[in-house]
Amino acid sequence: MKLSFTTLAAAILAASPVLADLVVPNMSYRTGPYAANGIPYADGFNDYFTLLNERDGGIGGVRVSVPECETAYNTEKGVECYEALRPQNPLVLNPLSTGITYQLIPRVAVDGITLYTPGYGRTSAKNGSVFEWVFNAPANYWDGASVAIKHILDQEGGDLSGKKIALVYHNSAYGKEPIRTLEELSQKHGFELSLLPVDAPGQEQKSQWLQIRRDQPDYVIMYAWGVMNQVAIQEAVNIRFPMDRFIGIWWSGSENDVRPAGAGADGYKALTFHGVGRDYPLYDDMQQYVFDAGKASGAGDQMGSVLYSRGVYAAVVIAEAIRTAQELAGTPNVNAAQVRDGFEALNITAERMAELGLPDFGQPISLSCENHGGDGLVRLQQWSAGDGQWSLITDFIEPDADILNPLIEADSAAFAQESGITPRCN
Amino acid sequence: MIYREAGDFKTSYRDDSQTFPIRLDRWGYYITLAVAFGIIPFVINDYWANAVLVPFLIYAIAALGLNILTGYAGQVSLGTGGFMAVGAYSVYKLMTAFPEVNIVIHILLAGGITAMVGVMFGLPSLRIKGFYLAVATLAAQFFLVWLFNKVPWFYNYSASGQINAPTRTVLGHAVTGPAATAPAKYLICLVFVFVLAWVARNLTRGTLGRKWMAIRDMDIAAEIIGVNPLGAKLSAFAVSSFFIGIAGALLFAVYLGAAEVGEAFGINKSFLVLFMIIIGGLGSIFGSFAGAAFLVLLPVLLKNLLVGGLGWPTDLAAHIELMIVGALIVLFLIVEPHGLARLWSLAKEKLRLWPFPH
Amino acid sequence: MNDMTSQGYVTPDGRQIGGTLMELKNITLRFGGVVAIKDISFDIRQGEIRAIIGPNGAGKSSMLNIISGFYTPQEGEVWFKGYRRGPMKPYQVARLGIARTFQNIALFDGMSVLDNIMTGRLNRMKAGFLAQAMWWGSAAREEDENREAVEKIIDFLEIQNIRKTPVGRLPYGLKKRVELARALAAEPKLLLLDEPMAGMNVEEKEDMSRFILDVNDEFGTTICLIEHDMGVVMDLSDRVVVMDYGKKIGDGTPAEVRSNQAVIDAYLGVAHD
Amino acid sequence: MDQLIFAAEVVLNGLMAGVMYALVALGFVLIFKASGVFNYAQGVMALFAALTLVGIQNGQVPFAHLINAAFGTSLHHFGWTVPSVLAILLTAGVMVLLAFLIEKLVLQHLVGQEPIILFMATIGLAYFLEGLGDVMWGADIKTLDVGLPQGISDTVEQVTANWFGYGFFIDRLDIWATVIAALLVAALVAFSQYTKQGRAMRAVADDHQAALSVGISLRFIWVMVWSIAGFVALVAGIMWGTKSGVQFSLSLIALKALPVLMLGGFTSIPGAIVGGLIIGVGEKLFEFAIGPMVGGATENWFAYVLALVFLVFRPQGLFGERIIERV
Repeated sequence: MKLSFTTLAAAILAASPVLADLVVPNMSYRTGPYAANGIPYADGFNDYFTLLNERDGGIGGVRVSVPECETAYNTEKGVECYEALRPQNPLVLNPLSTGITYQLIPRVAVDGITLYTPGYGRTSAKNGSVFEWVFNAPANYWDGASVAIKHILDQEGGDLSGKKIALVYHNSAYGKEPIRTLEELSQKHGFELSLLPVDAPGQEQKSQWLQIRRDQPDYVIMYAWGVMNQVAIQEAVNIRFPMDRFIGIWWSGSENDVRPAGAGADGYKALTFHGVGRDYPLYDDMQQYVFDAGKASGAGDQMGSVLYSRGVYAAVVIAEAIRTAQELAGTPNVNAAQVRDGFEALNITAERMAELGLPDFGQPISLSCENHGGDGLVRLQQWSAGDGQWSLITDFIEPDADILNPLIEADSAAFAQESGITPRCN
Repeated sequence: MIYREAGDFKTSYRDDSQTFPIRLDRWGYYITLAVAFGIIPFVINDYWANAVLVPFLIYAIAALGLNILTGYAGQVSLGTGGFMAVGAYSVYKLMTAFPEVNIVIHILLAGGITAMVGVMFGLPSLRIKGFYLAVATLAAQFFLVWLFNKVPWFYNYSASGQINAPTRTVLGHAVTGPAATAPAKYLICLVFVFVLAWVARNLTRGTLGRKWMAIRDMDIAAEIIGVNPLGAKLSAFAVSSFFIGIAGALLFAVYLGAAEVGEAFGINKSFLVLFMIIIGGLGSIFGSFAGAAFLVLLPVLLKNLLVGGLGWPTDLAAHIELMIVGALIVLFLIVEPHGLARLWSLAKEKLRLWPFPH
Repeated sequence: MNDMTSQGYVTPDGRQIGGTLMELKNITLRFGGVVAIKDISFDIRQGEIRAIIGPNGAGKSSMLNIISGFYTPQEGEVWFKGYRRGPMKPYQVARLGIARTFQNIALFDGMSVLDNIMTGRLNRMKAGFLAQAMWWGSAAREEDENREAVEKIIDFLEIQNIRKTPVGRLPYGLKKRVELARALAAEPKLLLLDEPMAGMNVEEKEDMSRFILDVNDEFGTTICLIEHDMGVVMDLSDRVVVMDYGKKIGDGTPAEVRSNQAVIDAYLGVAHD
Repeated sequence: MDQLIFAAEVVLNGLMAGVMYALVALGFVLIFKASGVFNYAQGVMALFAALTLVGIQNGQVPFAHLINAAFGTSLHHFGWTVPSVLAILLTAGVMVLLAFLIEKLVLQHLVGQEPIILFMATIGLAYFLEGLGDVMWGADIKTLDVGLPQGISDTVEQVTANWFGYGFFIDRLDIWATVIAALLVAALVAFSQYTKQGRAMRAVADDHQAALSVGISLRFIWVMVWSIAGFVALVAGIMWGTKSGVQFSLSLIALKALPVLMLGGFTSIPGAIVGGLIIGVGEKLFEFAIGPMVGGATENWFAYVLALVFLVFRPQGLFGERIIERV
């Protein structure tokens, strides 16, 4: 046993990429309870870097290596992956799990590795003066909650007093994220908020939906993940809840979530922070350099799906940050600390997105020492069961900063105090 | 010709009842200790500590605890995850409320709190037996997880309900928090494992252990020879929960550093630890270690072999890994149904006769 | 029975039997509507070997279970060492100094012979929890002392060579002997034996008889046994209670019982009317 | 009054949910009764059956991922689809084959071992089947459609609306599940009462030794029982899979069956059904009445606590054989 371990340890070291490569690991989950969500995301993430390598020869002439590590959405496997990846000098980590993110936040600060958690993770990491190594642009959970209410305000002609809004949420750290925000907003706008937790995995939600049917809330907002999505949408269809008054967070807005409910899911809305479909020039390149060349990740059948696009988007932002870092450092072979500086100096304009082959795909992102979370713009997409695809129905909407900023301030201050961090950026 | 007790005469009852009656075993034990305390701390790196040895040691404590309850006292429990959560949340509350007190004391107190909770949930064992009890302990599992998720006081009102372990030191070295080094984490777990395994061995060979085993083997007969079933069962729940609580505290504070109750201490954890002791060997201290090693090390080994060594896609490797672990469990059972510990002792028995088997 | 005063009596082989150790007064035990034991009284005296015999289903085992506290009779009184015993749990009864063996051996199969016998001394071991956990002071000392006592019993019953064997692997006869050893290890005031010779061959029965007599002789232990085999019982015991259908039909020395018409009828199977 | 009507609706839905729980519990009871094995793999079997069904329906190439990885091919689909009924029959065939293999490769070698060891073997089996299902058919989510209707039943809604002024919600899938479960139980009872194999099965359940001595082949019985349990798993997989898609979490429905088994006893088919109904109604009613006061999501633990409280008063379960303590 001992002997084989040593051999293996040697094998791992030998298998690590050539030092000159830019290492951006893919902490994915293609097994376990959330595999269905993890697979397309991981494929998109891989494929974008494959494209850069194939088409451009990498970033700034240096190839990107994307070692993949299976976390199964499990925090302990996440630790194992982190330790296995660390000797390879990764530049950025994107664990796609709120639990693993929380675990890594203190560690990356010590080890000097950037953590990029677009649309998930710890919301208050937006405050870069406390969370030096964590970035969560372009939008976070609280932005999502705020924009959902803004959209509802819009629908209701700007007045929510006396309206009832229910939050159906995954009974976990992730699902509980929007509660504070929504409570503040309910005070501000005078709507009545009811909370309906669903325990993981969420296979059985009859009680919650019977309650919705009895209480008849005007809108339902949902923060779900995995099988809870499909069941919730199916149950909503079953009780004939009006689908256009049912709004999911971006993790509740993939094709997987709505398809099983069939025609009934038509009109279901979800928040998103990027474009939908595959009508972007980038995807043509992707087809040419990656798919047709047989280099696609996984089964190669995910291009253009919501979670695939999100994986691509995460890869795009990381690649842009690396590019920025290369410009700042004046060398293509950047290290983790330089990439962190790259993130802080990141400025992705609308023109740059168009250049990348993704016009109007994402909002402009401009980060700074204080702001690691971007502007938090969010738009809405709606499912059309007939065409079997999502379409964008709003432009990017700004969240309610008056509500969110104090909350972020308070939460990050609590973390700073707990961990003995003195805020930077002054 | 080497491995046998011949010529190793015992002149007192104490010698006769010692833990390793055979000289070679004794040496093996001392050498293992010497390596574990004297060599590994100096050569260990982060990967070996965080991905392999620290989880192995912590799960060994949990397996020891569950083995006391299930293997020695015969009370099957599926509440391990819930009890580990009690340990973790206790240590979190203590760490944040009394930062000036030493973390070792906090961990021990967390074990004590868990022992009390364990006794409370052990009460039904007086009426309910066997598989029914196993399923009944699931009530503890689900209720405790729900409680820690629901009551904000337990997670200090943080926005998401995650708990984070702040940095705490022992003898000037950080053992929790991000600054803790690999040797420090490893050593604190090792010391706990060493002391607790020793305590477990002492308890199980003495009066209390005989009471437990008597209750396990035939509860009615045990009662008639004078064992109070209430005392024996509840003491097993208390000691077992104490161990499991410490394992939970270490898992959160030293190993993970952050935890969320449903993910880190869910029902899967209960099953995992139960599998460890069944595979390792019920009613065996060594079995607790063997089972923990099997289920912690084997997946890591397989993963490194399939992904790192053979370069397979990670998902395929993960699926095949499951199949191999499953097939190995079945295979071991067919070869030797009573767990790795029995397999080990059979091998030793063969060795005693070697090279003249007749 | 008139010659037996409460001060005791002398057996034909010259042993002095003491005063009353246990007395059962008007015991009635029912299971639901079924009466298992009906209004039975008898006593057991210090130092004697007392047998309860009767055909199958006579209620012998129930009687033994009442004495060892496993059943609580609906009516009647149990007196032990001059005190009336209230309803007690079996383990409390054991702590009074009553040990027993079982008809269908009730050993702890997962433990070695030595450990099984050591369980007989559990109630004598008082080391605190911490001492046990650390194996310090009283715990280790106590273990040695009790081990010594147990080794004497092991020698006495001639089972030295199987000391470390798991009892699950022993043959039937040896198991019976280990069970006796476990009961003896408790150094009981009163030893209850539930069909100690059931299922044994002649040789084993002789061995067991010898052990029973020796136990009574050397340790002065009062013994109450149930047995099926009339011959063995008559040879062994000082006084015999005969039960049939939950009633007492005879009580006295073997010779008296043997000549009792009701007993002869019961054993010859005369129809009840 | 409103609350009473709402409660009635909750009770009805609880009953329906209970049927679904009972369906899973049934698989456990069958195997436990006939072979004394607590089959931990029952939930994974449901997942495996559902995966296989969808795979066959859609004409997926089994082991495609493995083949592609090993040979560099890109196989995914055969390019045909199989009608539901045929696919169900084929899947049932696969489950029989699986039962045969389990008997041949695992159980046969463990005859006469203690229950804990057989239980452990099913743990290994669960690991293996989970991996196998993923390797064979992939871990992505699959939509299962065998033509069962879903959604609110208009008839029930209208009728109850006329009666109470509030239309009850009943899922048509639940109604179908109830009907199918009833048919399944009836078929099982008929099978065990009126066929030679069924009687042999009951004989084995009553007394292994005696059954063997009259010449019943234990091996055959085991294959048969595991096949039936596989079929029950398939039915459960279809019901739950239709509702939520076929994916990993399907294997977790086994957890819902455990409190049912506690209540009903591990050896009683009526126990599984009545236990399922009690748990279903109990947890839904508790969530309805008490849930809002304590923050909801009580269903997971309440089922167990209900079963626990019940067991304290009746340790052998609802229909379990009375435990008589003897010495």
